[in-house]
Order: sequence, then structure tokens, then C-alpha cells
Amino acid sequence: MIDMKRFMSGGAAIQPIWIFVIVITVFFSVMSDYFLSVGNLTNILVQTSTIGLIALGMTYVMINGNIDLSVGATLGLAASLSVGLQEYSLTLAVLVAITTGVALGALNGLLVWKTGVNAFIVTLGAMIGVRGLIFVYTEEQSFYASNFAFSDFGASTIGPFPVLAIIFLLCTLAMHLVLKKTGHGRNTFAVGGNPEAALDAGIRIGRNMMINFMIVGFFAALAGVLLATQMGASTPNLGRDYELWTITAVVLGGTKLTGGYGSITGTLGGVLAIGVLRNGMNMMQVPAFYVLVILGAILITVLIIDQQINVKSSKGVQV
Amino acid sequence: EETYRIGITQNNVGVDSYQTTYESAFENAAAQNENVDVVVLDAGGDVARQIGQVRNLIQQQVDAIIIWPTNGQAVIPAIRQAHQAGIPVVVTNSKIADAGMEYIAAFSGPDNVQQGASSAEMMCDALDGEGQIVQIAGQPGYTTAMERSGGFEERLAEACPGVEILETQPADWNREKAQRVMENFLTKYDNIDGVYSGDDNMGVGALNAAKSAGRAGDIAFIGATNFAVGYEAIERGEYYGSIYQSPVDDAEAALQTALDVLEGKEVPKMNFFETPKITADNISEFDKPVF
Amino acid sequence: MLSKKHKAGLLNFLSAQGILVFFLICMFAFSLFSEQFLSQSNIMTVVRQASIIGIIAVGVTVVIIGGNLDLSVGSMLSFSTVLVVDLHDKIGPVGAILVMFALTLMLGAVNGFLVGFMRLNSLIVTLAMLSAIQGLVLIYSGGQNVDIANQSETWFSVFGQGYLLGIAVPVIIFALLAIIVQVVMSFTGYGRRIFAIGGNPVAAVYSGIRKNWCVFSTYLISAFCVACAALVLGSRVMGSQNNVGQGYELLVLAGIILGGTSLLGGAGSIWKTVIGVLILGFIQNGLLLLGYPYYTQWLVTWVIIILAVWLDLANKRKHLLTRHS
Amino acid sequence: MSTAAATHTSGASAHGETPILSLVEITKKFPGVIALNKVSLDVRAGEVHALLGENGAGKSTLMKVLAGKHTPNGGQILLEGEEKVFENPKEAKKSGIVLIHQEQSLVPEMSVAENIFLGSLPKKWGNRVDWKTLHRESTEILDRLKCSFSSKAMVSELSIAKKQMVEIARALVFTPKIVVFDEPTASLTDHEKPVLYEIINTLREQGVGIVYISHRMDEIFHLSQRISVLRDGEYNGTVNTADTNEDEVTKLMIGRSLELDHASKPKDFGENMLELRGLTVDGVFSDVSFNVRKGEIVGMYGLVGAGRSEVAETIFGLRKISAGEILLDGQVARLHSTHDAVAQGIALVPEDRKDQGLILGMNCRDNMTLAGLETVSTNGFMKPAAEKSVYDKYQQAMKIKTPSWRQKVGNLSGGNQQKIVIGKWLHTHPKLLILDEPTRGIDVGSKAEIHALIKDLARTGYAVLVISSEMPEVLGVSNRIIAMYDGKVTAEFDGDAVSEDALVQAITGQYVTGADASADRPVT
Ligand SMILES: Nc1ncnc2c1ncn2[C@@H]1O[C@H](COP(=O)(O)OP(=O)(O)OP(=O)(O)O)[C@@H](O)[C@H]1O
Ligand SMILES: Nc1ncnc2c1ncn2[C@@H]1O[C@H](COP(=O)(O)OP(=O)(O)OP(=O)(O)O)[C@@H](O)[C@H]1O
Ligand SMILES: [Mg+2]
Ligand SMILES: [Mg+2]
Repeated sequence: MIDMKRFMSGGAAIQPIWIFVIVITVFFSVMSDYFLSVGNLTNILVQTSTIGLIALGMTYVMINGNIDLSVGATLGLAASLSVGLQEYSLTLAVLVAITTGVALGALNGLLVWKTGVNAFIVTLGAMIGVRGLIFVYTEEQSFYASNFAFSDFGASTIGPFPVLAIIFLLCTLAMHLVLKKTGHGRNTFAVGGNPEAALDAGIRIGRNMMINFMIVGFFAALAGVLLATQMGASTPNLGRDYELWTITAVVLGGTKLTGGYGSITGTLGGVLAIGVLRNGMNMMQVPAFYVLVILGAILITVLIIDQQINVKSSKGVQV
Repeated sequence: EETYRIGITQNNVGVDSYQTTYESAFENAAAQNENVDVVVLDAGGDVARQIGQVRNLIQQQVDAIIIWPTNGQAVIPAIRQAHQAGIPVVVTNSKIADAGMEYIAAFSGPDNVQQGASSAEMMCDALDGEGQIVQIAGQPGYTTAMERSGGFEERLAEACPGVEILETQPADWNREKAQRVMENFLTKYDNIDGVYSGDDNMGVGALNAAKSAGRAGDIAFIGATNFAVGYEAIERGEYYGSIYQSPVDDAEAALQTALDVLEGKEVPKMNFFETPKITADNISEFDKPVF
Repeated sequence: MLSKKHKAGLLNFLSAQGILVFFLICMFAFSLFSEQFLSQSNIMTVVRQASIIGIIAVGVTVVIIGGNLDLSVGSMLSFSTVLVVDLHDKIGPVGAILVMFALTLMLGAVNGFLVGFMRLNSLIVTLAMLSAIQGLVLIYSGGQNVDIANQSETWFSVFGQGYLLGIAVPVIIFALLAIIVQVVMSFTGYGRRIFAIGGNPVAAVYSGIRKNWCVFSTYLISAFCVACAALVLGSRVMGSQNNVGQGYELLVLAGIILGGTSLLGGAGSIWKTVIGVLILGFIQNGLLLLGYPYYTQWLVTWVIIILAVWLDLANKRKHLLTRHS
Repeated sequence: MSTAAATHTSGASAHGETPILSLVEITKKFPGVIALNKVSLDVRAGEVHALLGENGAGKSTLMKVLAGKHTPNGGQILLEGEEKVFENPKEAKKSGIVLIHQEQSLVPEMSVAENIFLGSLPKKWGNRVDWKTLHRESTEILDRLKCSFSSKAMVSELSIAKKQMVEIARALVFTPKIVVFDEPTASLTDHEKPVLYEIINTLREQGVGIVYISHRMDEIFHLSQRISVLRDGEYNGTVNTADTNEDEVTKLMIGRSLELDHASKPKDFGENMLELRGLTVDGVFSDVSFNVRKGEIVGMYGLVGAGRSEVAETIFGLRKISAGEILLDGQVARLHSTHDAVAQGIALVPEDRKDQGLILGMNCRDNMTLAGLETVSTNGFMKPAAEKSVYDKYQQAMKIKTPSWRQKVGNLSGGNQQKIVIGKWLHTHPKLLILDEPTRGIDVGSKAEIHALIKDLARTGYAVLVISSEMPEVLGVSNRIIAMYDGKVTAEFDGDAVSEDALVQAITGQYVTGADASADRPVT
């Protein structure tokens, strides 16, 4: 990934994905009368906030050199808990939902740490199992929030800005700063870039990984709760495939699957790229069958372009 | 004369033929009507995406929204938003929960609870009120699946308590899965008198499994949403009966209801179209489904 | 010295077969609670049902040993099944099968080209292909189910429903593919090269191995296996839905993982995958026979993956300890 | 070696100095290997204690035990008389033990400063990194090491030598009690070496105990006060540097004296095997022309970064040629991939054995046969017996030390790994053998063996191109020497009649045509 421009001491960079976001934004603005409006743009932000929040945590986990496939299921479980437990208390329900997300993250992290098994395997298991948990808990039922305050929150705005979009942007800023400026953030890079070296340097890599799994668990649960507020309900199938789209967004944002490299700004770009594409194609009324093909094709194209830039800048041998 | 822009967000086109046929029927119906302009969207089965699509339609200020809910409860806040934005909402095919009824202009579609009940009655007839059956349900968590199951179980208990449901397993509207589920039932139970499937697609899967095991002759197969394969199986006498439900009627009814609402006509809240029982006895009265 | 070697061999064997032991314990537990579980007809049913996933898993294992992933197999299975069923009535079974194999291999070639020659990340590429191929299926079929009209008059049903010497044809296809691929992977130079590439792609290139072609070929193998699975699936159902393969990629991966193949590349074996896929099938079947709701099998799968991981680890530890003392 | 052991015990008390560090009877076992068997070692404050031994003798392992990376199976670590048990590297570091690793352990996509302070970044309130302090202190350390690059540079952009300097910089973050240098000069150029020596001397004067591992005798005699020798995982004695000589130390190491250069250079050359004509790869090297004849050993000498490896990679089909051509056996060769190169009889023993040479997770035998699978298979099917005999042949020829052919190559010592790579290429019976830094990290005994091997190969008709950064090696084996500087060939010398001065001038770009009569063909 080339750095277009370096600013701030951590060396935040503008990733090529942002150019893509700008290009498609301009394209859809020209193609659709409804695209470029405050209402639609905030809509896009709200729609991307779900994948976006998870992607924030996923970026950390992936910089660590790990991956978490269980986020979609965690989201579904948190959503069901946050609605299903409201009969006791709304606060309790939300707290339990978030705690469960963090706990599942901790379990994943602990397994990866203690067994040294590939995170893909551990979290694939969790992805299947947590979905089972949801069905056991809900008995296949959807839950409905009798408390309208819950779904009103999901639709509320501050000025013209939807609360959900604001929450998403604030979390993005916070996660960006933590990654760039704090010891934990820097250690995350070290652990992903060269675990052996990090270990030798006295970084507790297991703990670092576990914290990051807890962070992604937290964000998956938060996204689940916020999604539930948008629906005033939860369904047991909620969050299917979200892990795949989240990972795609993070990779589009320039984070390397091998670890040691990535950024929150890039992830934001990746999330927006997918959100804008989906929204824009809806606005242009592209038939659903073609949307699938186009998304796939664009994804591959972006990967190819990104790789060509990399090859040119590294002058490497042809391996 | 005014042109109406009507937006529709469908559940999951392509997952089965019914929804696909519905979509093209809807587009045809709209094309016939000169003063209707439609925006056709598909939620791909994802509730969150459907909510986003409703928001997008509100954003585009369409005149009316037709929604085929991916989930009867989760879409209510989005429908409420449309309602608050002054856009009438027509719910099609599968119902939403009672809490949302005040926000919609009308519902148009089949009565899935009634369909389940009708199937239960056919099962009674087929088994003469006595026997052991298994149930293969649609995708868990989806309204249509739940309503049909619910209607079937309730009516069966009422109409013929002598018929016992041994077990219910879902097969996600998928024929191959239904075939696998049925194979397992066949090993597990030596004595199965009837199979109720949430649609004919799954029903035919179950029939295939029973045929392979050489036990099809002993079992009465009853389905719902008559598919072409189911229709043929009834003709061949391998399949006892099903519920005739036309996606074309479904689509046309939805569009017509929306237009009626827009033109300010008095429209009843619930608009059910006919979904008659179909068996070998009356099959000649029906055209073979196109899907 | 010699006895030491033998001891090491035995320990190696046990640690490698840990999952097999585990498998047998599971079988035993189920048989205690369900009479039918160990009946011949039930076992045949499970193995027959597992063979579709198994056939695909054989191919995906090769891709994984080569250090890549293939998530597009689910969509590809939908594609190939819809294609072969649809063409059956149009151009006859032979033509349908030939065209289906050709086009499926072409999709594999696209994957292989993008991963092997363009050197793109396989996880993301095959994910993108998952979406694109699903779209292609829908465009091809117009979203409609496809069926074979005269089901009783075609020999096409033999692949999914036929029996040879009392063994179901799908099982025979599964077994044949597994044996052939296992032999190729462990006894040929080609197999050695795939292992090398999965272990260290750079060093493999520096050893004069044509990495691009080898990676490309693994995707062809994977696609070939998908095509075989489509043959079985289409012939079993004598019809197809557009989403018939949806989610298969995860089941396939779960099976491979249960078998104990690491996803990092450079290690693994077909025979482990076979065991893994069978475990998955028997768990599903066992729980169903015991009357648990279908979703409990997901929880159990999770627990077993965790256990398998621990077991593997414990075995390695024990291994180290015995060698030390 | 009971006498040696006696030297050790009496040695410590005779000088009346209490050691700052004592390793007592350390034992470390790996599956199938006893890497250390009751090894003891004393290090005094303010001394440079050299640790010697053949490849695989256990030097790195001993130091990893000290640094908390390996848990020993037995023995004690006494630091300033106090027994220590280090569960992990962090604890060892806290106690003042710094290990500069043999294999560099840096994080590529992080800045130099962050790498130097890895695991102990200066912090402000709220776990925030104090960037100002970090860069100020890093810059100070880099200045002390006379490094020209910025503390903000990305490590991935540095050359291998500069990376090594970053690794060394870690020793200067705190004032440690013990610093271990594990072959620090293996990838340094002559430019950085004096700086390192200076730093070591400063540390020593501050009373730090230093353990220095190297295979270079000159260095060891230059730097150290005492020398300890390991052999086959056992302690084999300690000597005062002042009281000994290279021969004696070598004897301790390998149990015999080294017959230096027992093989003479080959004399008979045939036709051109390889000829480069104006070979250019844009941005890497340009207009490179030279030839290698059958039976001839051509050395390629230059500083790290001169582009020698790149020339080798290009011949091996790994880089796209921008201009010029490569002739093999008089024919213009089509070399678009390594496969082409191998098929046409070229072999390359690469510079970086870990990344380029070996599949670390594979066993010794499979690595050995990987480049020549056709020769050990029929119709694509492997012949295990043939493979085993190939492995045995080279294992014996090069005395590769490993418990069995099943051992994963990743578990072998660095030197033995290198031998596997060489064996792997010899097995392909190439017409042209290119060796890039063939003896990096190889002990003196094996080095002599490898040199002899190279000469033998040339005598049987192989054309050999040896790339090396060690002058003695180049002078010792080459019939002709090509000097490179900054991507260009600057001179060509007769290997038997060249002055060291002329060589140094040629590789630093100061060569003036005609300045040295021994030059056959100076090139501008
Ligand atoms: N992680 C490991 N697992 C198994 N064996 C190991 C491991 N690390 C080292 N060994 C073995 O221990 C012995 C000592 O290795 P070590 O790396 O200490 O040698 P060394 O003296 O540093 O050699 P060199 O000069 O080549 O660096 C070798 O036989 C090696 O194969
Ligand atoms: N001064 C430098 N700054 C940045 N990169 C460098 C520098 N010198 C070398 N490199 C790069 O570092 C990598 C390692 O090169 P290395 O240090 O082995 O030298 P080399 O170019 O291979 O030449 P040689 O084999 O003659 O030492 C190469 O890709 C090279 O391009
Ligand atoms: Mg060493
Ligand atoms: Mg070099």
C-alpha cells in the first residue's frame, strides 16, 4: 500500500481505497438524482455502521495476524439477548449482551493463545457454535422489543445526524487513536509483524491477542445491540455472512491478512466503499442478480489494482 | 394524469421459484399500467439490508412502499418510519406482527395459517384420522414457515387427535436438505404414515427419499405452495395433495392494493387471496404452475 | 537406536490418529443411546449423505495444503448442479455432463489464475467469486428451479441413486477420489511440490518449482471435485435450486478442520479429511436420532473442534515429554 | 577433556574475580537431540567472553536459555551470585540480560525507534507512547552507532546490514548487566564492524559482561579476553585469549587442527559456460558483462547492496531483464522462471536460507531432494529408497548433524541448514553452480570442507560462481574475481595475483584504470 501522504506522528496515510470511494461517489452522484443528499449520505453511514463497528475490532485482530469469523454469530447473539432480556430491564439486557460479546471474544482469544492453533480454525468453530447458542436461547423465535424507547433510540438524531452514525464515527476516531498512539496499539503491530521478535522483546503476545479478540467481541456485540435498536427486534439469523463482508472491508482498507500492517482510516474507507456501492446500485436499480456479480468483480479489480501498485513500488523478484 | 412511483423490497429473490415468478409477475403488472413506475429491490433474506432499503425508498420519496417482510417483527420500526414520512406501506405475502398493523395501509397475500390448517385437514382425510406423521418445515425464524407450522399443528390437534406428529425438522425450503432429513426419518422411524412439508419443493425431496427406500407407497405426502414437480407428482398419484398458491395472483394483488390505497379507495386491512386445496380429485381445475 | 525409532513411530502414529480414537468414542457413545445408530442402513445413509461434502473436501484439502483457501466451492456447486440439471433435458445427459465439467473447470481456472498467476489473496478472491458465481447462477436460471422432466427414463440417476455391488455410487465416487488424490499427494513429485509451496512459497520458487502452475492446478482439482459433487447432487435430487450449495464451503472447512489439517498450508492429508467429514456426518445423524433439535449439532461441532484442538495439543505435549525423559 | 574442565574451575579462582554470571550445568533437550549437556560457563563483569563451537554445538541454545527463551531441563543460572529462573524473555530482560539474536528479530512495518524500544516504549499518561522521548533517545543511540538513517525510517526499507545495526542498538537502551552478541557480524560490512567493536569496548569499560559468539577467528582474538568452547552440546574448556592461538582453539572446537586449503584451486578450464553481455535490470544493476568457464571458479566480491545477489537472481530467472543477454554454453538462454533455469542446469544456493532456501516445516530428506524430484521418481512417482540414498550421500559428504532424516529442517542449527541447501543443489548436478554467501554462519571446519567441495566440483567440470562478502573466502577459492560497486562491474582480477588494496578500491568505487597491474580487464 503506498502512502500518499504522511501526516501526524504515527504516520497515518491516505489509502488508495479512499480514491475508489471518491470515484464511485462521484459516479453515483451523476447517475442517480437521489444519491447525493444529506439524507442519503447519513443513510449510508447508518447502514455501514453495523459492518463498520465490527470492522474496527477486526482491524485490530487482523493486524495481530489473526482473524475472527465468529463476529456475525456474536452479533446475532447480542441482538437476541438485548431484546430478549428486556422483560427484566433494558439496561441489564444491553449490559448482558455486550458482556457476552466480550466473553466470547475472550474465549476465542484464550484458545488461540493457549493452544497456538490458527485463529481461523478456532473462530470458525465459534461461528458455528455461537449460532447454535442463539437458536438454543431463542428456540428459533424472533424477539420483539415491547419498549418503543429502544427502537426510538435507533431512529433518533442529533440535529440532522443520526445517533447511530455519530456513535460509529466516534468509535472510529477512538480506535484510530488507540492504534496509533498507545502502547497497546503499537504492540498490536509488533505482535502481528513478527511474533517471535515481540516475544523476545518481552511483549506478552498472548495477552495482547486476547485483548484484541475481546475488543472485536465488544464491537460485534455493540453492533448487534445497535442493529436491534434499528429493528426493535431480533431474529436468530441476524448477522449471517457479516464476517465475510467485514473481512472484505478490512482487506480493501489495506490491512494485510498476514498481520503487522493496517489502519483504521483504511478500514473506514473499505467499509464505505462497500456501503456506497450497495446503496448506489440500489439507487440505480441494478437487478439483484447482477449486484452479486458486480460486487465480486469490483472486489477482484480493486485487489488487482492494489497489488499492481505494490509490485511497482517494491521492484521485487518475481516470486 | 398522475404517475405513481411505487417501491418494493422483496424477501429473497432467487432462493426459490415462487419469489422469482412473483418478481417478474409484479414487473409485468406494473408495465401494463402506464401510470405506474416501480423501484424493485431485493433484501437477499437479510433483515438489516431490508431496513436499509426501506430507508432508501423513503429517501427517494416514493409514493408507496410494498414490502415482503424478511421478518414479521424486525421490519416494524422501518415501516413506522415510512408511515411517519407519510408514505403508505403495503405488506405482501407474509404478515407482520400485530404491533405493526397500525402503521400499514393494508396487507395483501395468502393466509399461511389457513394454509397450514387446510393441509392438516387433508392429512386427516388421507390417514382417516389415525396415524404417525413427520413434518418438514421451512427456514427457521421466517414468518411463513412459522405460520404454516403453527396453523398445521393447531388444526391437526383439533380435527384429528389420532394423528401424532413424531418429529419436526427444518429443511430451509431446500429440496436436497429435505431429502436428507427424510432419509434420517426413514431410518429412525419404522412406521411413518404421512409427511407434511412446508412447500412442495421440500415435499418432493421427501418423496424422492421415500421412493429410494421403497417406502413411498405407505406414506401420504402433503405439501403447500404447489410447485410444478408437486403438481406432476399428484398427477402420478405419488403425492396426496397440496395448496394451490399462485405467485402471479400474489404479485398482482399487492400492486392493485397499493394502487387502491394511493387512489384513496377504501381498502380493508387484510386482503387474502384464495389458496385452495389441490388433490388428485380436483387437479384438472388448476393449471400446472410455471415454476 | 532402533527401538527408539520404533517407539517414536508408534507415538507419531497415536498422535496422528488421536482424532480417529475420538471418532470411535463418539460412535460408541451414540450407539449406547440409539439402537438404529449402528444399524447397517443408518451407517450407509450417513456415509452416502456425507459423500457430497466429502468429495468437495477432498479437493479443498489439496488447495489448503498448497497454502490457499477456496471459499467459492459452495456457489460453484450451485452453479454446476443447476447447469447439469438444466442441460440434461436440453442436450442430453452426456452433453450436459461434459459441458458442466468444462464450465466448472473454467471457474476453477479463474480462481487459479487470480490466485496462482495474479498472486491475489485466496481468501478474498474466492470470497468475491462466491458472490459473483452465485449471481451467475441466478442470471443463468433466471432465479427459477430446474428439474429433470422424465426422471424415470434417464440413466443420469445412477450417480446419485445407483448402487454398485451393494455400495451407493456416491460413496464409491467419494472413496475413489479420496484414494486417488491421497496417492497423488503422498507418493508423487506433484504432491511433494504442493506441500513445498504450502510450506514456503518463496523457497519453492527458488527450488525451480513452477509455483504459479501448481497453485493453478490445485484450483482445477478443487473444481473437478465440485463438478463430481454436482453430478451426485443433481442426480440425487433430479433437480436443483439456485442456492443448493449455499453454506457448503463452511461445512467443508469444518470437516477438514475436524480431521486435523492445519489451514496454514504445507501439511495435512486427504485421509484425515475423510475422517473429519465422517465425524461431522455421524454427529449430525446421531443427534437427530436422539431427537435433539438440529441446531444442537452446531454446538456439538464447536465443542468437538475445541476438543480436537486440545487433544492434538495434549498429544504433542505428551510426545515431547516422553522423548525428554 | 578433563584437563580443559580443570582449566575452567581453577581459572576462575586463580584470577580471584567473582563472575557476574554463572551458568551451572545447564542441560537442554529437544526431541531426539541433547542440545546442551551439563554446560557451565562464567562471565565476569567487564570482559568479552567469546563462545566458540561448530555449527550445532549449542551456542545459540545456551544463550536462549540464558535469555529466558528456552526453559532448561536442568541446571542453574546465577546472576550476581543469585539464582534466577526466567519464565520468559521479559523476566530476563528485567534482570539486565540482553540477547542480540543470530536471526534478526525485528518487526518490518514499524519504525527503527519502535524496534529499538520494542516491548519497552516510553509512555505518557494513559498508556500513550511518548513519541518525543522515543525518537530523541533512539536518535542518540543511532548517533553512538554512527548510523546515518533516521529513527523514523521503516525497518522494512533498510538493508540487511542496517537492520543488524538496529538489532545491536537494542543493547544500548538500558545499561544492561549482560549482553550476548550471537554472530552479530555475519551480515555487517567492513564499514559497520569497527563501530560495533567500539561499542563493545565501551560496554566492557562500563563493567558489562559480554558474551560474543562468532565463527571469525580474527574478531575473536581482537575482541575477547577469554574463550570458551562448546562441542557437541558439551562444555569443552575455557582459555585466556592472550595465552592461546587460533590453532589451539580450532583443535578444541573440532578435535583436530585445520588443514588450511588442503585442496588446490582447479587449473583446467573449458569453454564458456556462462556469459553475460551487458545485462541490465532497470534500477538494480546495469551493463554487467563477464563470463564463467567450465571448471572455473569465479568469485564475485562487493559490499552488501552492490547488486551481486540481484545478478545471481537474474541469471536464475527470478528477475525480468531490461537489456542485454545471458548465454549458456554459447547459446542465448531463455530464462523466464526458476524452472527454466533449473532445467538448463543452473543452480542457486540463495543468500537467505530461511526464506529462500528451505521449507522449514519439511524434513531433511524432502528438502534435500526438492530441486531434483525428477531424478528420484519414475513417471512422477517418488522412489523413497532413491531419495534416502541421495540424502545419505550428502549427509555424509558434508557431515550434516541431525538425529535423523525425519528431523524438521527448522530444528537444525544454522550451519547445518546451510549444508542442506548446498546438498540440495549439488544433487541436481548443475552445469553452473551459483553460491550466494555460501558460508555465512558456517563454522571454520565446515567452511574449509565447503571450500574444498567447491574446488572439487570445479575440477569435475562445474562452472562455479561464488558471491561472498568475505575477502579471504573470495581470494581463497576464486580463479578470477569480479568486483561490483553500486550495480556495476568495476573490475576483474586474476584470483591468484590480486592485491587486497586493489580489491577494496574496486568495491568502493575508487578503482582507477591501470592502478593495479594485476587487473585483467578494468571496466568503467
Ligand atoms: N527448537 C529446536 N528444536 C529441536 N532441536 C533444536 C531446536 N533448536 C536447536 N536445536 C538443536 O540443538 C542443537 C544446537 O543448536 P544451536 O542453534 O544452539 O547451535 P549453534 O551452536 O548456535 O550453531 P550455529 O553456529 O550453526 O548457529 C542443534 O543440533 C539443533 O539441531
Ligand atoms: N542502501 C540500501 N537502502 C535500501 N535498500 C537497500 C540498500 N542496500 C540494499 N538494499 C536492498 O536490500 C535488499 C538486500 O540486499 P543485500 O543487502 O543482500 O545486498 P544485495 O543487493 O543483494 O547485494 P549483495 O549481494 O552484493 O550484497 C535488496 O533488495 C537491496 O535492494
Ligand atoms: Mg547459532
Ligand atoms: Mg547479497
